[in-house]
Amino acid sequence: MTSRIGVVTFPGSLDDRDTQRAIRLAGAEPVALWHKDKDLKQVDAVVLPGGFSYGDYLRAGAISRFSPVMETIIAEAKSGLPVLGICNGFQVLTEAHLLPGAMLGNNHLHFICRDQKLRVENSATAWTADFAAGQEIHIPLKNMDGRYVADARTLDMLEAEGRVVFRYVAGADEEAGAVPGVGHNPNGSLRDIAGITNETGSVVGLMPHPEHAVESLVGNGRTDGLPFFTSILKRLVSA
Amino acid sequence: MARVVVDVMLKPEILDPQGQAVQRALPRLGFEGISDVRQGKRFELEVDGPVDDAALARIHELAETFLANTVIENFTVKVEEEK
Amino acid sequence: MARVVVDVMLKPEILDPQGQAVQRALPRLGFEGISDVRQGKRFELEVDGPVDDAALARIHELAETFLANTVIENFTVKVEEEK
Amino acid sequence: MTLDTVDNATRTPDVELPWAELGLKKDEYERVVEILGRRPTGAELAMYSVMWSEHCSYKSSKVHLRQFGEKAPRSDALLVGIGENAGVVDVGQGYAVTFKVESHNHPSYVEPYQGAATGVGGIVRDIIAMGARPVAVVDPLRFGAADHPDTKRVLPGVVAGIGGYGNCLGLPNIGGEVVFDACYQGNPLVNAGAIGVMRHEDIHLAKASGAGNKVILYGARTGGDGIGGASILASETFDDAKPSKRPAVQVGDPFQEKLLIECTLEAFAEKLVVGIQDLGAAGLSCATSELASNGSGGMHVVLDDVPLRDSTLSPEEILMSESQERMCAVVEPEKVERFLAICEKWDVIATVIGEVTDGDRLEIYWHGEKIVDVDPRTVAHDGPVYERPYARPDWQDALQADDANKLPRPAGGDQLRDQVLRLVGSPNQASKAWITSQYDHLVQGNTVLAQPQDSGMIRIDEESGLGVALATDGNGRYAKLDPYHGAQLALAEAYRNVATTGARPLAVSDCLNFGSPEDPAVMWQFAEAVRGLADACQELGTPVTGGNVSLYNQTGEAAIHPTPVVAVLGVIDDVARRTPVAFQEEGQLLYLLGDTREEFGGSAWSQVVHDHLGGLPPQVDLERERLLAEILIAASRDGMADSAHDLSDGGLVQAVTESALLGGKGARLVVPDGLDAFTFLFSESAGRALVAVPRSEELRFTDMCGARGLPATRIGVVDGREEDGAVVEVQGEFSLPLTELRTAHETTIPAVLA
Ligand SMILES: Nc1ncnc2c1ncn2[C@@H]1O[C@H](COP(=O)(O)OP(=O)(O)O)[C@@H](O)[C@H]1O
Ligand SMILES: [Mg+2]
Repeated sequence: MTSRIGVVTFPGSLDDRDTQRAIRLAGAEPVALWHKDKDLKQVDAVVLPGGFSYGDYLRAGAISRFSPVMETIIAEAKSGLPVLGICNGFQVLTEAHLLPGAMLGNNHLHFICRDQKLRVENSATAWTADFAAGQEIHIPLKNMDGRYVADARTLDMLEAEGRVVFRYVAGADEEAGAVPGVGHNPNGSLRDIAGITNETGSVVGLMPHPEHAVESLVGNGRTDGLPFFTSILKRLVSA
Repeated sequence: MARVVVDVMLKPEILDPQGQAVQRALPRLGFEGISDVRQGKRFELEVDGPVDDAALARIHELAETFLANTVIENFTVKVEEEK
Repeated sequence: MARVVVDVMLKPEILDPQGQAVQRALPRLGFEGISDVRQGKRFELEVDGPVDDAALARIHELAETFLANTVIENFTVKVEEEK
Repeated sequence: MTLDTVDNATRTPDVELPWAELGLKKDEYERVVEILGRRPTGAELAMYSVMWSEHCSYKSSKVHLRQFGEKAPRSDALLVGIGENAGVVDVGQGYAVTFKVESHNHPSYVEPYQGAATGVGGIVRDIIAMGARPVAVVDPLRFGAADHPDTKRVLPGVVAGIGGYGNCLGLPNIGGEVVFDACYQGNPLVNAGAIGVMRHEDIHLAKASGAGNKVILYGARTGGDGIGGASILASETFDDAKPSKRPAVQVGDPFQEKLLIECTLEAFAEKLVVGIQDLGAAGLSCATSELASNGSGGMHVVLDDVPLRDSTLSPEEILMSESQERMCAVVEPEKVERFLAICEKWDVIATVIGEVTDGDRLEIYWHGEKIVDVDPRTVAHDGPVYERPYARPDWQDALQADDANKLPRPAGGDQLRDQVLRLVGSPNQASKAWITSQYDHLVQGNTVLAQPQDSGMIRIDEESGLGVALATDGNGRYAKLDPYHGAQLALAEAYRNVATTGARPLAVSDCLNFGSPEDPAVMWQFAEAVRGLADACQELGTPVTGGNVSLYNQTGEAAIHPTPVVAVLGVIDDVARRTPVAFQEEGQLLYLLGDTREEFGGSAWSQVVHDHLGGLPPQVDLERERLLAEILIAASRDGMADSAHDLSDGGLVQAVTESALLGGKGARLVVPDGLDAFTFLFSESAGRALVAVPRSEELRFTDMCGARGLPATRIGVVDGREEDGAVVEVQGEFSLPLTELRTAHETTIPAVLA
């Protein structure tokens, strides 16, 4: 029996089905989790998918964070349950204080959808072991509130502990000016941070969408996102 | 230097999805007894020079033409006490 | 019924691109003399029952845990005069 | 305040009602009295006045639109035709697709963000009302001149609104248009289209059948949105104390709509729904009267049960409210509980507000009294029909005589080079990435092609690779010069765009944006455009499945260019075979398909270089379009073309520039015998496409074109990579580095809007 990876559907989640597909393509079994259920159906790991849960009203992730399912996830994550938060999921994780810092509106004030180049800074987390440290990958990015902020002390701590997992780097796309006026950092995130992890590397959040980089025909036409899901699968199988 | 605050709120008859979402979340957080929530915008303007009637009139105009869309929003202009 | 207003503003050290965008647009609209603009949120809560200290304390807690994210935002709670 | 009940109306025949303020003409009001055999109640008047408005009754356009049915080509693909919320087309393997385009022009001028956002919301509800899961949206847009200050207000708001709503719903935006022209100043056009997919057996229609079945209103609470007219009834005639100013613009709640989609689809999946209708313009008036009149029985509605956002609303206002994000379903009594449970699961408010009855009357009650008692058909379908006078305007001849082919042309390579840069950098021809990057085109994980491809393409079956393609086009400049052929050119272009990506065009939807129908010249443009479109659809074998008419797009005497926007839906058996726009590999041979003539009337060149509009638009040859499409589809299916791009406004040089920039590869071109460089580059002759053919496929490709009789001219080769300094070169004329073309093409829109 393969590993079971839960994907939470909040009201307004959008990329839940796509995330389930990515999990399937990686060889694991996706399990749908419902925001009103505290029960995690014995999954081995959880993905909080992208979307606009509760319409991003108040602040992105601020309302979902109080859902019944999050109560269990917060407790379990503290005792080691691997959790990946993608985009809105990352926002939920910061609102839930499972990851430090906060997400704010993009500095250019627009929604942005583009192919984004990232550098993998930490390949030792539960979700990035199949990458090589320093590897550069292309993952689609699409969000309104992607600006990662934290105070300088927190940022220094994240850097010192190697907890910055992904950074935005310059790629052909923005050099070519596809989104004019927006440089390699697509949202004004401090220190070009695209994703971070908790102390143990079990909880990871990032703004770009690996589930939209798993097939050559759709998404960004690459498979740079698959290692997220194969990484966790290997970890779970060997555990 | 003085601070002028412009509050912009959706008109009462206009749907406020954000305020509604907040209100609907309250019981789950254990907050009862709040019968309505409206969410609007607050602009804090730092004004050089004195905030006399002329300055206020201009800020009023700014609010009316730019900070608010009076088709759907109301606004108020207030001078904040110096700190 | 009384109205309690919660104002939520980004902390001063946090970049406020919305406020900046407003400020940058001002000269184009013919407005000079405004040296800074910050944009935040205003929540109007209609409270059933009396707004006593206990009620205010609860709303303060609501603001702290929910209406504002204190990692990035400051807030104030005010009771508005009855109209 | 006395309630204006049916009894009251019968007792007080002489009470004056404000029918004129509600937009009814005297004879229309008299018709209502005649139909009812008494004066209407206030509530009845509210219903008739909104349902008989131009917007809902198509009273000026109806007589012309009939041609779409009369001339409809026989098509086995058409499962549901005109008249429903949206048409439905069979795309094979048991799948059906529904699609439609609608306008939200005026609200988007008043409140750009909300106007555009609610436009997307409305069209998406039309799609779910057919039983389909929405899978993509498109947004054909028109704005005033790019450098006009008001464009800076309207455009960013409209784009943010379309993105804000569509992104939040999780619908990929896969195409659209952005056109700037001074004629749209004050009258921007915000059209929005959507596509939905379902299984054949899941098609749902807007009808209420089966006496005893319950009518359930679900979604947002009803507020005082968009009921300016009805408040007259409420305040001036019946109750002066009420707030008389109600908003004309609605605020959308995309989150609520997302829940509405999910809970509706879940109810469909469990087969809980007999009939369904979205609430759009005219709100409950429309939903109840249409459901009832399309079904077999009557309907009994208790208005008190409608959940309100504003408790001061009068019954007239409730009937007219255009509050967004609401739907109305007809459900068998034993399934009501389950239906309500699904709504509850999704936190959607749902209320039984009435039931289907045996009779044939629509009866509406308020506080226990009957306030509406009508034959629903008279409300929904028997609205007035106008034969508005129309006449070819006296300026049309002069306009056509002002021949663009006679404009001064560039002399020599340097001037050509300069005009190429001006053209590809002009607002209409420049890259729209600043706009389209604000739209999520990836969500749902099935987007095979999106902007800036010739058509958007969505995979609908992961196993088989079955997919659908959609393109929208319209050229108001062509239509102004000749509305009949202009409409046909819009169809031809969308048809060509679909075929260029490898999909087979199947069906058409349209959004007809015109000035005031009370102006005979505008009415003539409208009549001609409809005739042209209907004739062309007949010839191409692509039925019109539905559409939308937007009139009164004018300020004072000045109407917009007649702007028929045409959407063509296509199907492709395996999306892996799609053909993209971008040049793929160096060394591939560039073929120009079709005939190039000296055709500059309405062209981008005439606009950009001479600020000129005159002459005749390009010739229409639908037989040729069909042949071209067949060749493009075959080339895609059989792997003979690695990239392809249709030629439209801007001509060949525009197409080459886009393919080169998207692929990051240059091109060397040779002007073919018999053409001069200028005509070669800038002509806008229709029925053409640029194709990049791998050398190994050249013979097969040219044989195919030769055998079918389609002119195919080898015009050059893909050559060089951008990072190595590739150029677009026209031999003997000029050479332009890709980087320079890119700067010209990509910096315009951000600069205009900065
Ligand atoms: N408002 C818009 N929304 C989405 N896509 C758009 C929009 N405007 C233009 N596009 C896309 O940009 C590309 C170029 O547009 P256009 O020049 O009108 O195409 P064509 O001439 O092939 O019809 C197309 O893929 C079109 O769908
Ligand atoms: Mg095209």
